Amino acid sequence: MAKKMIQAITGAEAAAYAMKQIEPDVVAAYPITPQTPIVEYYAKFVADGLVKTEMIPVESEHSAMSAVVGAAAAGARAMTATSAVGLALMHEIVYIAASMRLPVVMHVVNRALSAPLNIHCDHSDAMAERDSGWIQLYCENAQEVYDLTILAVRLAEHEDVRLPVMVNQDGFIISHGVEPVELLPDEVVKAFVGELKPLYPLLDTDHPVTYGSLDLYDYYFEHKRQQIEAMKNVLKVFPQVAEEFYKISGRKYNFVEPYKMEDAQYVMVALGSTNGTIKYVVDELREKGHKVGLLKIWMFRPFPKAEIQRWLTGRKAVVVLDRSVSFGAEAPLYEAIKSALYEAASRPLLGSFVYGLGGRDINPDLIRYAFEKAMKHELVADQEMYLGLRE
Amino acid sequence: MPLPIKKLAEVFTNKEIGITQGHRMCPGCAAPMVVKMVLMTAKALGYEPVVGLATGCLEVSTTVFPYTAWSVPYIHNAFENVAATISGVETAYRALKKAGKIPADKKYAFFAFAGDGGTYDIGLQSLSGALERGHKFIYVLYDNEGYMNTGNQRSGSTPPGADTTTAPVGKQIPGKLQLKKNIVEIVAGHENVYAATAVPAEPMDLMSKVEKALAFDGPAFLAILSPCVRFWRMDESKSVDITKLAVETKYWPLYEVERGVYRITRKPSSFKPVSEFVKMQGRFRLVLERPDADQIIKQLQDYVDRRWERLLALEQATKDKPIR
Amino acid sequence: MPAKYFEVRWHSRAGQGAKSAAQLLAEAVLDMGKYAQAFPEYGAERSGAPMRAFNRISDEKITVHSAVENPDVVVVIDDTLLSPAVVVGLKKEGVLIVNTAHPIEFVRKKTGFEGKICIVRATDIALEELKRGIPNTVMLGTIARVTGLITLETAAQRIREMFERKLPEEMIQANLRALKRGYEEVTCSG
Amino acid sequence: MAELKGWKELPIAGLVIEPGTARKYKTGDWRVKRPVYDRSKCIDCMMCWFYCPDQAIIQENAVMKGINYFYCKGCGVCANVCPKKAIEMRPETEFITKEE
Repeated sequence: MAKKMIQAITGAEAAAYAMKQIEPDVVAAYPITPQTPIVEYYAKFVADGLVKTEMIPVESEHSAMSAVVGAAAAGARAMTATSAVGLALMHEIVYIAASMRLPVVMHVVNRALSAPLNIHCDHSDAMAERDSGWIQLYCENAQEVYDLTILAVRLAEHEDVRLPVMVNQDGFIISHGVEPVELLPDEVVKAFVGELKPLYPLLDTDHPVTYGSLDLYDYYFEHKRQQIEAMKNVLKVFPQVAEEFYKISGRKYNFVEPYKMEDAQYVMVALGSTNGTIKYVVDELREKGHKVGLLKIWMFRPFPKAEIQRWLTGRKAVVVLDRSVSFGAEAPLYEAIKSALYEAASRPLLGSFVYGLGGRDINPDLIRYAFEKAMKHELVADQEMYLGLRE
Repeated sequence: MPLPIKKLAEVFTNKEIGITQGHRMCPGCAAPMVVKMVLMTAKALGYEPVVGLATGCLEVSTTVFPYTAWSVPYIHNAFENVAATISGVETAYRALKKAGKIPADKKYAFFAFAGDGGTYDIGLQSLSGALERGHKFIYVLYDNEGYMNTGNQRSGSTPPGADTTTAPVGKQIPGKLQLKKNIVEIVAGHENVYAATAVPAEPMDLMSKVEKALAFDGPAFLAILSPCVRFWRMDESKSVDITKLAVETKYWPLYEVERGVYRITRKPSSFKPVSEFVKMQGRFRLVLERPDADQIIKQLQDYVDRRWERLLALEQATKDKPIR
Repeated sequence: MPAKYFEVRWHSRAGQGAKSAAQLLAEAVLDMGKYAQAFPEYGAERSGAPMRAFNRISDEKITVHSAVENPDVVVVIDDTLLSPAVVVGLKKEGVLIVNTAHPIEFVRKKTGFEGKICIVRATDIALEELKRGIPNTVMLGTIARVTGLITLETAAQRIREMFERKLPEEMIQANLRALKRGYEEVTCSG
Repeated sequence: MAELKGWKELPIAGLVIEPGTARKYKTGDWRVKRPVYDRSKCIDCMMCWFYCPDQAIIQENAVMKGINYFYCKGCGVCANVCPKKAIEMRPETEFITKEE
């Protein structure tokens, strides 16, 4: 393993730095708070000649994703980044990128959707794309942003997958917060990601292909079935790629990160930066003798159902924290966890807490409160509760 | 200068044009003629065309899975983003060329084809962005003056008086009231561009503009009048003739704007009244039956007259004064 | 499909009016106090391309919204479309109705259909009566005669109501004559 | 739909990886009027070939060889652009029995 290089950087800089080392052929992006620093850093790398990437300073997120689709279909390694309403503006093409099986990697700096206008973190932007056919990874900190971006390239481009990946980081909390990040040497990253092997590139004029045909009731369904299969393959491929990444970095990734789970009876499940805060509370409660634990979700799409079942079956209670809502239905992560536990031999008591919308702070007191509700068995499976909300 | 038609026939005896038979456009549709003329010009000059298409008639009718009527690389992404998509393709080309990953000797030509809906309306932003960024691509608008793919709805290009399903000729309102957008001037306003109009009935003019577009160091735009025989409600064998009439009536003047310099490429010695163009098409039938039909036609005549005078003046004023 | 449904498949070219013809039949059936559906096929085809439309008819309320696969009747509006493909799925005891000036043997040879075939010179009749080669009203008369789904009177009433505000009286009369001739001038095998 | 391929056999993403497969698709059965070509009047100007939207004119080195009825939709553009009136449009029904 190469010698360690640790730098104090923001999540946005970690994202841009990983991109710099990956050095995609094309980056098309439009600035939007809080994603803007990623684009700014990258534009500077390009301007300074530190990367050979061609950057397309598009006029909207819609065109960002459209250009990325064009570039990736042409045979280039292409990346982009966005947030919130920018992602929502891309929505149509987000689906197209996945359905064309283009191995694009995109940073999503999570931010609340309008209205009212809000620039702070929640997961409603990414959750609105959860059925788009993209792989979704959620990062707890800047280190994970850096690592998972590099890992995402290999996952996306794997021949059994060929699907785009969204690497999510919490807006401002991670994107603008400075933390130490251990960086890998350029050549190690370059060797890890390797060269893109384009499949059916448009620029191969000797083998002309047609992208984006009209696909009616006699074939469309079959093409969707292929996408379903590719998503299933992610469950096989991800551990292999994670293992290879471990070899170069010493850092282990999986679908989920169990924290003090061995004998835990009361378990919290969450996405993103809140997991770090939960770890702090778990430590604190453990010191007081409570058997609590955390199951951090790294991969939300495809949803690692078997892993969830393995870790949660037989626990006394499971508390699911969602930083987004599904109006008129259960919150997305909770719904998925609840559904996964339907077949469990021994189902835990379940509780759903929505928190942090529009950047509302989530602190250890609130997490402790949620754990206490679980430990007092005051959870009602069909009753959504809210952390940090004024009644 | 473009090859004469007989010479083109020789060149393409055993050579792929790029669009093939077996597409499902209406009989007599002008759009496939336009595509043929554009791609033949590029190929005859040794270019390798790569084609992007906006959603529309041409798109759905040429690529019904598992069939494709394209024998050149082709991508359709969505309705409103063909310019952004082809800018991604073109940028990928530059990046990969720089990296030595594609043969250096290949001459690529990047085309974006779109109808008027995908250009004047929903695709305008994407087009403007790609023009401003200066990608080297050729945008070919096949203008059939409405959303014909979905059954004749009004677009920003539909002329006043035309009967469409979303601006129908009713008892109160005589169809579409507004004039067309001047898309060529909108494009020309991006300054570092080559923009031109053309018609299938003037193939040498059309193909020489394709040649100029290919040679132009920056984005190029061709606005080609492309009749929809079905919803213009006209004889399907007359789709070429009517575009000649469009030029002769000043309805579709032939000109080009190169970095702000205007040049009229066809100046007929005498003009026909615009009513001749209008009366050839059933889409104007209902408006022509109205008591105020003469007035509506007169307004259109005044407009095309003034626009022609203005074009002459612009040609004079911008001579040898490229804006960039 | 359950036997309680009677199903019709129309073959024509996009733009020839099979969609309207199917709708006209459905409306006439409704006038008879029965239930009916009419639905066309939507594809990428342009004017002139072969296309299909369908009817489902019943004495009871129809809840099924699936495709018609085994029609009782196939109607071919343009004889240049005749091929074995038009009779795919047509029930053996079903009927093939064709607008053609050719004899029944010609239709049988072109389609290979061994069941009942009915022919009518609908385009010629339309040209004679309406001065336009639009065969829909003639075909409606033929269908009334061959299937008994609707009576000539109901069909006539439907045509009158449909055209009343759009066409002058003499054109309505011409349409009614076309309808009647479609009823009378059909020739069937066996 | 037995002849249609299953999902494992199809290329991914709805791509058509073979160029010009539409050539297998017959559009000639759309035709209600048939262009009939008279060689004796033809001057091989290639206008019909140039304008035919369906590429249904067969030519070799700028010599007119006939009409490809597998594709011809019968629009009549060829007859209309022909300067020598060497192509005549006739009702398709005239030919329906002759091909037997």
